[in-house]
Amino acid sequence: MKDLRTIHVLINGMSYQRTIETRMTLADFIRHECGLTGTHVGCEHGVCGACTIHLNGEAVRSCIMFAVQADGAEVTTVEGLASPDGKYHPIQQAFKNNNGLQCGFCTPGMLMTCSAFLREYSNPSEREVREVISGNICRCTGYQGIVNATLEAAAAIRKGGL
Amino acid sequence: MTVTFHNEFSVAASTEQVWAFLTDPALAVPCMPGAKVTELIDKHGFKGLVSLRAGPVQLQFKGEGQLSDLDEAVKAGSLTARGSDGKGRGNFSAQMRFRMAAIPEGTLVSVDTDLALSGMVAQYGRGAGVVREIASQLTSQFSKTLAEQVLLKSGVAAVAEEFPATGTSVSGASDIPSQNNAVTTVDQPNSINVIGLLWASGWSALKRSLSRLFGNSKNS
Amino acid sequence: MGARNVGAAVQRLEDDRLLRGQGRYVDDIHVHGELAVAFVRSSEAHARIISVDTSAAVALQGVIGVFTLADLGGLTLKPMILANPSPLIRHPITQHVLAQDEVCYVGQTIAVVVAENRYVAEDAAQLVQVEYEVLPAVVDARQARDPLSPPVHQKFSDNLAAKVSWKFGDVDGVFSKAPYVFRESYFQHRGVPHSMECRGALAQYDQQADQITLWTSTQSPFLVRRFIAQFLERDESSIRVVAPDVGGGFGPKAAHYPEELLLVVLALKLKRPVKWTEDRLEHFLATTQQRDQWWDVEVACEADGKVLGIRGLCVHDNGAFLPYGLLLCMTTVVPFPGSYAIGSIDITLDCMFTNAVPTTPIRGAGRPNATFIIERSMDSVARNLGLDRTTVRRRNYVQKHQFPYPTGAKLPNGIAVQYDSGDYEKCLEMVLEACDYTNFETRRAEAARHGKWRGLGVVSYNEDCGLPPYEGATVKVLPSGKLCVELGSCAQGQGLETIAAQIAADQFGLTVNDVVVKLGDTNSPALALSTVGSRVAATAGPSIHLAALQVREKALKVAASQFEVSEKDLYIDAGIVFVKGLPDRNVSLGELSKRLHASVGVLLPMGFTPGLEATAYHTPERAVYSNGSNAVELEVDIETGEVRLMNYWVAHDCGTVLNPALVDGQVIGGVVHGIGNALFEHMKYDQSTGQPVTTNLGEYLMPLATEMPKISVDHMESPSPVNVLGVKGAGEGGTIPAIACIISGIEDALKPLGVVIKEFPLSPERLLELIDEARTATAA
Amino acid sequence: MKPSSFKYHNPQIRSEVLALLREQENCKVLAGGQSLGPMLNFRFVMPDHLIDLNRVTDLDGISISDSKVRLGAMTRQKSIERDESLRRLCPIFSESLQWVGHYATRNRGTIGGSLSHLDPAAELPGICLLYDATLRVENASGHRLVPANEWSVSFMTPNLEADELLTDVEFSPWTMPHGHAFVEFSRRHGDFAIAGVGCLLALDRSGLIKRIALSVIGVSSTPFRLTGTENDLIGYKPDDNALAYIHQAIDGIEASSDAQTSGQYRKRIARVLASRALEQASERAISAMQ
Repeated sequence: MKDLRTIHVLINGMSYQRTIETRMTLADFIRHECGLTGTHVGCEHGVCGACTIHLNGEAVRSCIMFAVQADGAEVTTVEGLASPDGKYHPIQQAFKNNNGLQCGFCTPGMLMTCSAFLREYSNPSEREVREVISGNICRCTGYQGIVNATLEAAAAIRKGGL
Repeated sequence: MTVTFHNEFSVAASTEQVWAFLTDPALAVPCMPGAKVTELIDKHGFKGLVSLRAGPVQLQFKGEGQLSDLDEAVKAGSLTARGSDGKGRGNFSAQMRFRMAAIPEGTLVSVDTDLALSGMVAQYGRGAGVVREIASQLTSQFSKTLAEQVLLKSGVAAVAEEFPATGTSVSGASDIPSQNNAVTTVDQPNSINVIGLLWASGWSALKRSLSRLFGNSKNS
Repeated sequence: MGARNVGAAVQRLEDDRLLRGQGRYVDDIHVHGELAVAFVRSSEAHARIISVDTSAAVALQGVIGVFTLADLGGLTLKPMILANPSPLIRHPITQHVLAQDEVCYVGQTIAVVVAENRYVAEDAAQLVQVEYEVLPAVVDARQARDPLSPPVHQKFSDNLAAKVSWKFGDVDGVFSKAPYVFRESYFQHRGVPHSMECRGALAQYDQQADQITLWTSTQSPFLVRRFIAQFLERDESSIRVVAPDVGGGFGPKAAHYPEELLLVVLALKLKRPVKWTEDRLEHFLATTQQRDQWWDVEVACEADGKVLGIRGLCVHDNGAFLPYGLLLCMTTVVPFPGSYAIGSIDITLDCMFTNAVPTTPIRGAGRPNATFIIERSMDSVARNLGLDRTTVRRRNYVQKHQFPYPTGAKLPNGIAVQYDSGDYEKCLEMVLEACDYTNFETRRAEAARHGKWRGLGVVSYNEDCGLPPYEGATVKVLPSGKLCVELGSCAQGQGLETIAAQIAADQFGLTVNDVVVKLGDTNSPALALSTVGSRVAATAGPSIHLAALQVREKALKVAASQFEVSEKDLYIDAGIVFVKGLPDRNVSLGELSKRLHASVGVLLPMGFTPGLEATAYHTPERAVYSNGSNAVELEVDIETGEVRLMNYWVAHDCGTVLNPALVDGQVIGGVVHGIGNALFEHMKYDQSTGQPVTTNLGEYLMPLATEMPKISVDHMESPSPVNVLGVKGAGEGGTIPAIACIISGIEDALKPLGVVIKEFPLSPERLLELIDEARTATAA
Repeated sequence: MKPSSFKYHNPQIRSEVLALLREQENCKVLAGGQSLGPMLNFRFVMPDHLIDLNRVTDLDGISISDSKVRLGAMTRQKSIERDESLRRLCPIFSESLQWVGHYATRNRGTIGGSLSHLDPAAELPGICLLYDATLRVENASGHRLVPANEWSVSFMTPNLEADELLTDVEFSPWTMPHGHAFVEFSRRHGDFAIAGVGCLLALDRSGLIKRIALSVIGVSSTPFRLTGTENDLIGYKPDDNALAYIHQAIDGIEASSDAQTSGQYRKRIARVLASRALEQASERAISAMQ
């Protein structure tokens, strides 16, 4: 009595067609059906933000969405953030420059939240950056490196664009 | 999490009538909203079901109850019940001690309840408030229905009068201060044993308001 | 050839893979035929198990098996191995991998489901019917200590797990003579670890090779292997434990858990790989926590604030079992007297069982608790004698000229406690200058004019870290010319790969990008213990250095014989050995490595053993002592009880700084962890039923970016004489003083109201209660 | 923490939704899912049928016409937050949305979801109360209109039948010059409100209260409006006396306590927030008249 659906999702420009149970979360689909394990699952109740991805360009929590809801959608995960030639997205470079990560587990969610945000607001204040990442929990860094990195990335984007 | 509360209500019937009703699980249990007896083990022991909703959360507890310490002379006794959610989301155990006294209006029944919850249902801290609310709504509804049923059973037509419950507290970490909580903004319960209510008049008219108590809210 | 890497803010080797989503955490690893595991956990804090009915679960499609302890049988029937046994433990009790007949905390494992995927496994777990006889539960350690308390374990008549004592000096003499003795009672609560990656394990059994491989999210692969081998009565060589990328540790992942062990048991039983990925709810219910301590403390001092002695009793909530022995308790008492030259100490700690999740150390272990008591005591002395807080501290510091300073205490292993090096007063001066202490009162007055209650917190701490006895290291020059460092030690975000590469590269004039670092694998040639207690940089670090030196010496010897010169005439740069003054006479390390690997029929260079590699151990007898001072500036909204943190300053001394960027990261992250403990994180249990009532991240409040202040870190370097690098630990030094600092700042802000704070965490609601109490007290 | 199995439906048109609601037992409607998602993962909620509204075409959208604002139930919080004309007419919507969840959750969360989930601490139900909004509820055989002040039945329980769907919210913005304020207190940014107070306020030339609306969230088991108090305040100055009167009303609330926060504290905070809201709204009301 499994409720199965065949879905088709474009992830990082690659198309994935799978037949899955409709109760499968989008996060589990991305990680275990598509093997893109860069997207992490930290709380499964929509608080920690580790599972944040881009759904049709918007930052969303993939642990509280169902894969079937993404049928026909475009998804970007952390693996798709750098350009195809491997060049870092400015936010990745800025995280490296500012020690924006330690254990690296919250990092993909942070990167996806911040990259979506910077596309909408390229000149944020420190307060605005802190508010945006308040939906992503990091136990290692104390956030300071992440805030500095996001501000640096914003400046880089304003200068050079993406 | 434990909730303890006290409430009183009067029934326009003799203590004997109320006693006879209250100490017969087959009659008394269905007065609890959403409760029904599935099996009578003996005169005072039974198995049953209670289903209730707390906002969007729907639970069905399966369990058993036992009337004990029945003292017909002073019209006092207690009911012990425990059960667990069929889907493993938690357990409850309840101790209800009741006493009856003859008053001019008929019989005054006072009930002291200790309710303990465990498992997931007890582990949602923000739920502590609603557990108290629901528990007191249930007891108050129980007393109302019971009063009605006693009258229907004894063929007398009169109205039961509800006295406000006088004390409610949740102990321990969910440290809720005692406060008067005169229930209830609500008319009637939703998940309720139909058999228990078939005698009651205007069932269908009640339905809409019934369904609101624990809510069939579907959107999120 | 000077150090080019050590001391520089070298960028991390770890980052590239983590930034690209190429990290490899346990749940990212898949092996063919892998099955998913879910647990049936106790819903009761204390109960006797009457029956467990698994029939409905077994019948569910997609379920491979459902097991209770009885179903597993054999070796599995005995309790788990006790880590860190001690004669002080009165009841050395550990869990069974699955409960036998009694459950003693909500979340204890009762049965295990193995299924084709986690979804089905959870469906089945829901179908397992457990019938309990509920027993009285106790979750308050003070109540557990009451002779009339219900037992936490039915088999024990009392709940005292152990009594720990830390005593030296003439305590009674000092207290009888002291002109002033101040008494206070304190409550401390430290919460749940919450590494962002929960625990997880993947166990595989290769029947033909009779070889077990366990990938587990641990801080202690070697210890996990040791415990599994002992438990299963197997030879350690048949077990490989790997800690891949680990998403944060913070202490609890150093312990060995029933789930981890059970996975190996299941892999052996089913002959199929099994994986368990702990979810956040399980992390709340089953990953070891740190919780409550109640203290009664007396401080004896002179009129000038010179402290003569501290004595007191700590009632410590250890939870239902002792999986980790008394380490958490010991680290609560051993830090006394902290940064101060106090000659007489007498601390007793009663370690109580309670019907709550077992406790083990979390970032700082008991040190933040001890520091809270010591620093609150210093503030109490200042308050009661009307002295400045910094004056009292200056008067009591261990002075620079006193190092190495023996405190007078002896550790259980007989070694005398001796602070190695430092300049505690200098660190205070640094932080006071950073926070512009002298002008604070002007700022306070200015804020007051706008109706704001501003305060400044100032505290100091020191910390025993780099704990003995060893973490080994192997350094190799590969035939490719690349340098390879292999450690048994593992990392959870500290940047160990980077500092290992920095230390090794410096011996060969290489950069960190010329170094390959391998961590966290019991197949490593170098033995290791555990990444805890801020110890790896100070133990593995020197081992790496020693191994690199040996490799360097051998390279020079071989080159010297080749060029027929003395080693003194050689130098190494960029991985090439040169003859001084004759730059074209040179040989690369890769070339030397190839020769030392030789081949059949080709002889080794005369008189040399094969390979260009070495394994070395730095084996200190003593800990090293980091220290520092912190300050915070904050404002309290006395209408709501909200505390707004504005600026936080750290002066930190961890000896030689290997990489300032990484040390800053450790310290700042540690401070925020401490702020969480001080203001937000509270793991609440219902007192009557023992039910945990904050089991999601919406109700258990971890620090978020929006509430955190700007944190500035200054470094001071007092190299440790204990190791060749002069390095000390930095992983916990942010957390240890932070709680005391925040509380001291809040108390300072409310000084005009006479509020005294003796507890944390401090919720806004609780803070308002304290303000009300102080106001009624002054009114009366 | 994986959801139990259910039959998933993703209808394209409203009538299919209503038909499913009529035919199927134990349905749950999925809107933004930012509250329902976690409850499904925790298995607090275990529906037999999950009806996803995200592909229904005619439930979304903000329309503003002849002094009426209509918000489709599936309008995302993000859209409401950023809609320029709505911000001009009713800035309190985007202001209060700053307190709703987090950046990423507002991309999915909807107004219909907030109203139907009806968390006592939710902001949008409190704002709808301020505007005396009308909620349109449909089932397969028709529709009914529910005034905002009749929407909340009890804890997380809206005035909605098993076969009914909330389709849109309609209200009239205040046309007269007025001030607004939404103030909230929570432990951390984006947390469940311990208390929140919304205020709309219009003053006459002499600075007396011409019209006022006050709503309180987070304090009791449902959001509510201080209607009686409001009426009594008409014609008075928004000063300390008015405030004392509002505080009295707040003291009368039956506040809910939970593991974290006592009802007494919630009320205490609500008093403070009411003061701050009235002050800010007054200032804005005055400048609105200039």
